[in-house]
Amino acid sequence: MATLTFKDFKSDQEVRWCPGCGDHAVLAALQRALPKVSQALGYEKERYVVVSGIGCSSRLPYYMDTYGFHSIHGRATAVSTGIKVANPWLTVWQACGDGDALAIGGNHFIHAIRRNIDINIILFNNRIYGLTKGQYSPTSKFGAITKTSPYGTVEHPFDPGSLVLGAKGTFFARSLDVDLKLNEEIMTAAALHDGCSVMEMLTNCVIFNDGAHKEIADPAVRPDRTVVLRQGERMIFGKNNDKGLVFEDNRIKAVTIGEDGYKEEDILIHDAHANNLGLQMALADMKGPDLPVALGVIRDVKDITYDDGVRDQVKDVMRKSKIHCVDDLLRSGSTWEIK
Amino acid sequence: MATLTFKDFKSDQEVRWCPGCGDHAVLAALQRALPKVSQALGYEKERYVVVSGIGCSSRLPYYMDTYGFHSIHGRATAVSTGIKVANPWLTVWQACGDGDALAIGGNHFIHAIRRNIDINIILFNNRIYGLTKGQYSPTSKFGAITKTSPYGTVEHPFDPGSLVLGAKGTFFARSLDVDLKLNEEIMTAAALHDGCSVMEMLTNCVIFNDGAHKEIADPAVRPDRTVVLRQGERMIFGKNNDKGLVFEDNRIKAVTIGEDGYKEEDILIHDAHANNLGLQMALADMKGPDLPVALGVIRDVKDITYDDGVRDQVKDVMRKSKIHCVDDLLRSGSTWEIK
Amino acid sequence: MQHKVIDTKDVVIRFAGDSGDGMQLTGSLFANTSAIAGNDLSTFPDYPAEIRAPHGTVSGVSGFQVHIGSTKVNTPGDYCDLLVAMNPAALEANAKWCKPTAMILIDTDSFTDELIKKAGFKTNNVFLELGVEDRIIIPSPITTLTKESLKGCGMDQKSILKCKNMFTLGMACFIYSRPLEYVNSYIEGKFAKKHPEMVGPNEKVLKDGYNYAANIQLIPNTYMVKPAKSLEPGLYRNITGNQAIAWGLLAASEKSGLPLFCGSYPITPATAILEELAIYKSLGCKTLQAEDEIAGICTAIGASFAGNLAVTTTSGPGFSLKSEALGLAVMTELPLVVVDVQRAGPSTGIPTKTEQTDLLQALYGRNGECPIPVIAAHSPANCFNAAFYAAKIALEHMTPVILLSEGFLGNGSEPWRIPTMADYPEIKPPFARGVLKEGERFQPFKRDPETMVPQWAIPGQKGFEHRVGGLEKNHEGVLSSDPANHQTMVNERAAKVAKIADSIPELKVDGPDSGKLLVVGWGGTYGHIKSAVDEEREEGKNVSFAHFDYINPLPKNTKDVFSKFEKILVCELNSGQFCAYLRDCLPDFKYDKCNKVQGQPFLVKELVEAINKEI
Amino acid sequence: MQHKVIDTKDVVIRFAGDSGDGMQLTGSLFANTSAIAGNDLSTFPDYPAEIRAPHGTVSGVSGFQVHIGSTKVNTPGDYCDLLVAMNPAALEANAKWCKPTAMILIDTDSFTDELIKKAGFKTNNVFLELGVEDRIIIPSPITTLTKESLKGCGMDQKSILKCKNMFTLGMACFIYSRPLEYVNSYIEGKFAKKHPEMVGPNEKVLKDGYNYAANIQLIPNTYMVKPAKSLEPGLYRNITGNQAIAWGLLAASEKSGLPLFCGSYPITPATAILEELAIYKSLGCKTLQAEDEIAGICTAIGASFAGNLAVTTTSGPGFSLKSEALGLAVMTELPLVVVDVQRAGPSTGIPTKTEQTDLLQALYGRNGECPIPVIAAHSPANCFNAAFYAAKIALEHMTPVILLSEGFLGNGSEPWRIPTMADYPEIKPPFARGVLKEGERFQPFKRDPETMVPQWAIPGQKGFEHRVGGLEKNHEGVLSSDPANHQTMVNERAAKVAKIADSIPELKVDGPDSGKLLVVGWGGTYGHIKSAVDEEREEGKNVSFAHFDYINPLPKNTKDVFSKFEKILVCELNSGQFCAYLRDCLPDFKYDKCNKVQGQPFLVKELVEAINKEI
Ligand SMILES: Cc1ncc(C[n+]2csc(CCOP(=O)(O)OP(=O)(O)O)c2C)c(N)n1
Ligand SMILES: Cc1ncc(C[n+]2csc(CCOP(=O)(O)OP(=O)(O)O)c2C)c(N)n1
Ligand code: SF4
Ligand code: SF4
Ligand SMILES: [Mg+2]
Ligand SMILES: [Mg+2]
Repeated sequence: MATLTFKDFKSDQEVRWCPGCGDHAVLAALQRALPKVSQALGYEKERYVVVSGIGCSSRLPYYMDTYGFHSIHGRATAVSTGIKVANPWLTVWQACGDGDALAIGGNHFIHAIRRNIDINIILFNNRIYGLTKGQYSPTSKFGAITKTSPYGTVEHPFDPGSLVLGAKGTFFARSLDVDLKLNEEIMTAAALHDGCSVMEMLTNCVIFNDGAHKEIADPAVRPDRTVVLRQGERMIFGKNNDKGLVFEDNRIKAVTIGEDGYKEEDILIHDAHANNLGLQMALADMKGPDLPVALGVIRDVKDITYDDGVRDQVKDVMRKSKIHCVDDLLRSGSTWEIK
Repeated sequence: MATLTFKDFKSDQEVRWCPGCGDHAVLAALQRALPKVSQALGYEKERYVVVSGIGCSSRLPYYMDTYGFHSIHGRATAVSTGIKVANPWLTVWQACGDGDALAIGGNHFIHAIRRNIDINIILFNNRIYGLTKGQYSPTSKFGAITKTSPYGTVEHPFDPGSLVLGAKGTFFARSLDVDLKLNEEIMTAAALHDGCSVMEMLTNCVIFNDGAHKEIADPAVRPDRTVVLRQGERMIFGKNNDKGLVFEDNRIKAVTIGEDGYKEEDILIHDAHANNLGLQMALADMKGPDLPVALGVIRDVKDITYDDGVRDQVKDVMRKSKIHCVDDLLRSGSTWEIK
Repeated sequence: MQHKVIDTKDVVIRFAGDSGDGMQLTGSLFANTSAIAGNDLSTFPDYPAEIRAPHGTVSGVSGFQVHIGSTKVNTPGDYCDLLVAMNPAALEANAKWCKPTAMILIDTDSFTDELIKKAGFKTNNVFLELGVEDRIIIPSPITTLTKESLKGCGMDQKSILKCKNMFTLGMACFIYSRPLEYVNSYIEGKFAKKHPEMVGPNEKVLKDGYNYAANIQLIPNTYMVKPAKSLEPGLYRNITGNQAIAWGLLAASEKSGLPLFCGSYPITPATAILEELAIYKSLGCKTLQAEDEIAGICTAIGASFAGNLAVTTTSGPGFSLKSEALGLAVMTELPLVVVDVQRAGPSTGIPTKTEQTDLLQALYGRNGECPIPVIAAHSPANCFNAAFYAAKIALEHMTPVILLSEGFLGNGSEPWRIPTMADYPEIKPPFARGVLKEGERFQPFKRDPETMVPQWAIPGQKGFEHRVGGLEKNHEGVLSSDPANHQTMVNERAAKVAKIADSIPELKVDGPDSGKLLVVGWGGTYGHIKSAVDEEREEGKNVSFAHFDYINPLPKNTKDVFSKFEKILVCELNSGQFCAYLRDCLPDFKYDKCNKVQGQPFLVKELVEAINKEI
Repeated sequence: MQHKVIDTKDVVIRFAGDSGDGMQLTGSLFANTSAIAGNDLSTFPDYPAEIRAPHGTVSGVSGFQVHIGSTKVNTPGDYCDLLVAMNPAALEANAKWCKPTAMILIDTDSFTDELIKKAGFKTNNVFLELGVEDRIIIPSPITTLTKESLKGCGMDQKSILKCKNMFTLGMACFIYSRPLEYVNSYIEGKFAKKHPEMVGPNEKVLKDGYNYAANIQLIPNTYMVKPAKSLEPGLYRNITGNQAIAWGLLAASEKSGLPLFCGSYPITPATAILEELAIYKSLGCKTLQAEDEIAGICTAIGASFAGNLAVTTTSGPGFSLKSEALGLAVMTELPLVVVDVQRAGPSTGIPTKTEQTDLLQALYGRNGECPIPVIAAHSPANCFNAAFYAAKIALEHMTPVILLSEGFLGNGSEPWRIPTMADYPEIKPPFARGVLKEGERFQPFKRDPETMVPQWAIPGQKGFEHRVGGLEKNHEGVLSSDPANHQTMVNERAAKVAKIADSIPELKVDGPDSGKLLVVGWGGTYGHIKSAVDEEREEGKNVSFAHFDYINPLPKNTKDVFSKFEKILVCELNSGQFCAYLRDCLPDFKYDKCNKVQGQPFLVKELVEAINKEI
């Protein structure tokens, strides 16, 4: 098998996102991650299928030189599910926006997670409807002023991480559009995860929601307001790497190492592989001003996947059943002869 | 206002559930709770609207002598949302099955929770599709053998509690169909809660899933396999009231008071009113063999409701705007005269 | 008393009781017994939406009608020769279906004052109140007799009472001279492994019912319906429409070599198709019980893209939900079979009742110019072929196909001569083959100039990477909002569907191919219309009959056929939907209509009246 | 040079540039300026789906056409008198819309080799390549001049470049003798508060553009379109169709005394209705941006049950998703307005382009017999009345009503004489009133025998507790699967809709009310057909025109009108959907068709040709 490079995943179609849109960086990370994944798992290019819904972010399949399916708004996850279950040999990547996946597509999203279908979902969360020109989305902040909320929204946003964990997701990671390195890392981990992997990419929409994530994305504050979780490592963050997370009074708390008697050993060690929904929920749910936003792979646990389950059951029944062709079937059970 | 009794809430329609169906008990609890709620909050009967989707459980509105809306499969939550937002003075109760609310209706369900619409959702979880005669539902146990899974399901069930918390629900309670007293208690708490209240009722379907919850519902094992959480009380359970829950190693653990050095003071005190998603998630997620299933009100926190938010915003804009009637509107902005 | 055994051409029996009385089973067993005895037959289960509706209420009555005959049987029959009424409510709900010569068999034990009142009777003289006092009444204390029969057999009271239906079945078998072997073998099949102790008692109570009927003096005659000579020799089985659809799809999967994928959400009366397919994993079939109907069709579209024979099955409201995704299937030009087992609407309507009211939705219920072939099954057994050919068209013409069935067909059954798969044609999808030249790109919407069908390149095929989707594209698969391209693609998608007419059978005329009146039907009304037209022709009337299995496109010779008749009468179980479609497709003819929207099949009688009005 | 000012009846100007070039704004400002100057006008924005499509590409070109006239203006015009092309791609995409006498104004600075190539030109002689070398070309270095104009004004380069469109607008204002006041006042309104420093530069660059045009020698003539005398005196405003729908609904809310509730999900091109309504909370309007279209309609149905004037707005694919819930609205007989702003389909299709392809879906796209009134708006301003009367019918006849608009109407605008609400009729829903007698129960489906309309009892009303739902019920509101009841309810629901014909206006004929040819249209093609028929009549042809605002039910006199013509030609932007409907409703006539499915409005020219073929 020839080694694939990022060029192999670039299609001949012109990329039509606005200059400065956060989606460009995510596409680049994907085009860089897939050759590595292919190398690691021995996948040929024709094995990839990239699926999407409708939205700016959902244009992604056109830019990937793979089999692609630009479906309808909200239904990408259902289409992906069908592809993967029909042919588990294919490797399915999905691009969808916060509106696409969490508004109209919310149900398919949580059901794919529940079933643990082995697909890789990149959730482009720019907290706005881009393609339809700037209405609020289910992740827009409370009070957001948008075209459909001229006086501010009065609804609480979803936190995709909590929702994924609430649906018993086996893999959830979060990152910023611009962090190419972390994104490649996350995408690779997602590809290696056997089950439904959700990657929330916090993207910027320069046109309709510029600075969507600036409270944490701004390089000046990023080290203090985010913590990158890595398997087996302590949850340490901060410009000076002197802050950390501990669990006290049934909650997570941010502390400064060296202050109030906290030592490095007190800091929690991240275990994405542990099936600890309570703690992982607490981590996914962290936000300012008291707590940093968690980035990286927050949860990555093993569990049976639906697509394998279906395939194995089919194999099993095939072995056990006496009906091996339609003629058998037609003659099975109660029949009678007329002469 | 005349005092209402449970008879006032009984309609003249014959109840058409199977004899022995768990839904009967839930109906009875509701008919008993509403007079109390009415008393406490000064509600007249005509203020109640009972909404449902489609399913055996969704027949409930016919049996309540209130305004009722038996909508379509999965859409009850959207209909309720419309009713409540259109007229927040009405008090909306909703009945829906595990299929209705969590399969086809999953999206409306999580969005109503997210928006924190002040409606009271009774989720009849019998882990099966009753009305369509016995197919598995999103809460059917892994491996369940049903009409559509003759060889057992290969998909993980939702845990409605986790899902509600994942959507940042402000109120979640769980109970068994037969526990009339606890159910009345929960329903009253839900009515008093300003926001979206989800009550999961673990119901039995004698026809298609008899013993749906027998591992915990069976009176012989119930005390040991369930813990009833009550605000401000310690999480103690067991036939002899000697077991309790503690938080250790970032997880909840069940211990026996008096063994391994555990004292009553070590046992967690339940605080449904605290906004502690991590811990409440851990509680909602408890299951055997190691942990008891939590019953009672698991989470009950205050937050702005969508319906109030909308109403207040309308009032606010009305006060501030210069446009008070359509004639004003038509003449606002840029106009010109033709003579 | 020595009963006179009267030979008769056909009889109709209607079993009716509480939802819990087991009438569906009783009816099926009687039907199967008759089938094995060589009769032709047709069944019609008619049950309420409630699982166990309250005991003794009219709304809770569950019925099962079976029509057996020694000649071709086309319908379950308008009126019955024997009504079995297990309680007053069953009598009240069904007495109107009794022929003037009918027998009425009741369980007198259930005709208590309380239950008589509950059924809505004003007096205790129920027969008089219903105006059926002149029928042959066979009052039998079935409950008491069943209890007696099973006394001391070790069964508990509840289980004993459940055997009432077996006693009744025994009686019916006596009246119609049916042997008990088949029912006995059913009992053995059901209980032998898990509850061997149940075999004896069940067989006993059946036999006791038979003997009781033989001994009482209330049954004036017994009847014999001889084997149907019209049935071709061969191996037969009884089959319901839903089962036949499932099997037809499995057959298409085998003939195309593509695994079957069914993404569906349960809904009455279509659920049984999904349930049936869920069993046949051994044929490589995958069923996905989706979270809703939209996911049902979208997973199927995904599976189709991935190269499976993809199917989604549903009924009325669920079909509505698939509207948007149907458009996606049209745009992506992927094969897909969408089965709609129609039920009484609108909205939730009357879920367990039959209707043909989804036709215009099937034809037009999508945004944009969005043509989809529509095929309708005409009898339970015909569902097999209808499903097979729906799949064949979908796969060979790269298009979604809508297959319309009806509750009446889905739940109803008839004997079916088992075919051999070798007699069915191969299915050959237009797979993209070969290797592309250096720099050449696969063009997903380049068409075969004859059929207008594009090629199918399935993910995994090296070098054929391409994108499909819901946006308008050009032949190369590149997005295009060019006005001329859009018109071209709209026209080509329409032409692709229209050209299917080249590969479907011509419309056949039953009766003279020209004349005064052509009666036109489609779908599940076939048997009733056929019976009515036959009846009329026997009376010497100048009537012919043309039944449409293929609706979009219409058979090529439709215009020819129509042009040879003075009048055309379109009969359907809706307010005139096929007629509206014909008026658009063939506006040169004048169409009269005969319609019924009652959640019930036509009565042959009603059709005869309608025909008589025309001529 | 002293320019000759030529008086002209009407001119068409087409502004085209990159999505980021601000052509939509430029066009609107020019239109408003002309409106205030007293012209009649019609606009047609034509933009791509991408937000900021790649710079310089043909697919990224955004256009805005405006037609101004001194007499009645019915359409945005087929071809233009002035094409403004901000770059080669804009020229390439739009040159075909130039009249033989047209001027073409280009920004020469953007005609670089690179951009010329990017636009797909093979040579640098772009005009020759396009075959428009004989037009009057006005090459102007707009970018350079804009930069010069704003040098030293303190703005950054990016902001300066954004002002190119103001320079261009200034030029256009000169060419068509438009005063700059309106644009200046717009600039002040926009910037005065937040960015007062921007007012001066913007006004300057506008003026500089105007002066530049006055000074160069390239513009042979300037033009003057006098105020339209045909415009009735009164207060006017410019209004888009989407805005007019929102306002019409607010008007109905006021006239009915019921709060407006809009449950919608954003979708192009309908979103602006939701956005517009979201602003007018001061009129008591509530908007709920739902999680999807199904929730949009279901929340609206809930709001209707709760006593609001309930509305849901959408476009094609979203409309498909509402199919099932529409059935619920029909069954519960609750008032509801469903607005579908049609766009090019099927599926996602071409979202920003216009079409009339959802008509049959609106009429038939639901399971069961499920009749819903359908109304269509025929011009941007007419959307106000269409929405008002849709709501009136919904509320007074207790039914969902589908209001069809089109992208062309929704985004397009025209001057509108502002009405006074006092001139509009009250809206009187059939509220259940009074007190019930002891033991009496409210009957939710008891009907007014005249209109077949049931009463509306809103939760909160003491004693009127009742249940509605999707299952079939009898008049009392009790579930019923009785066949006769079902037929009755099906018939009554149909009759209720049919009887709306008693309260809608009769069909009007434009032109002689009998003759050779009647041209028939519906919806947004009004202006184009009207222009074509006018043109033909001016040429002495025997042609009349009848336009349908009310589609289901049809106006009562439709048959009468049709019967007086020899031929009927149905023109629509689909493959013949209204024609199909007419063939069913009025099968006695022969209909010819003129259709176009290109995501674009008709050209008057195309219609004239079609008419000529008929006569
Ligand atoms: C059924 C349907 N409803 C609505 C739309 C309109 N629509 C297209 S994309 C979109 C939302 C886009 O937001 P998001 O999913 O967050 O993607 P983004 O553009 O921000 O990347 C909407 C509402 C549609 N295309 N189809
Ligand atoms: C659109 C639509 N899809 C499917 C159905 C069929 N259906 C009715 S109820 C039901 C599920 C019932 O299960 P659940 O919601 O758990 O309620 P239960 O009967 O168990 O109380 C289904 C699939 C329907 N009525 N409408
Ligand atoms: S509108 Fe926003 S999300 Fe869409 S392409 Fe532009 S920047 Fe990206
Ligand atoms: S089928 Fe099950 S859920 Fe439905 S009424 Fe009977 S027992 Fe209850
Ligand atoms: Mg977004
Ligand atoms: Mg259930």
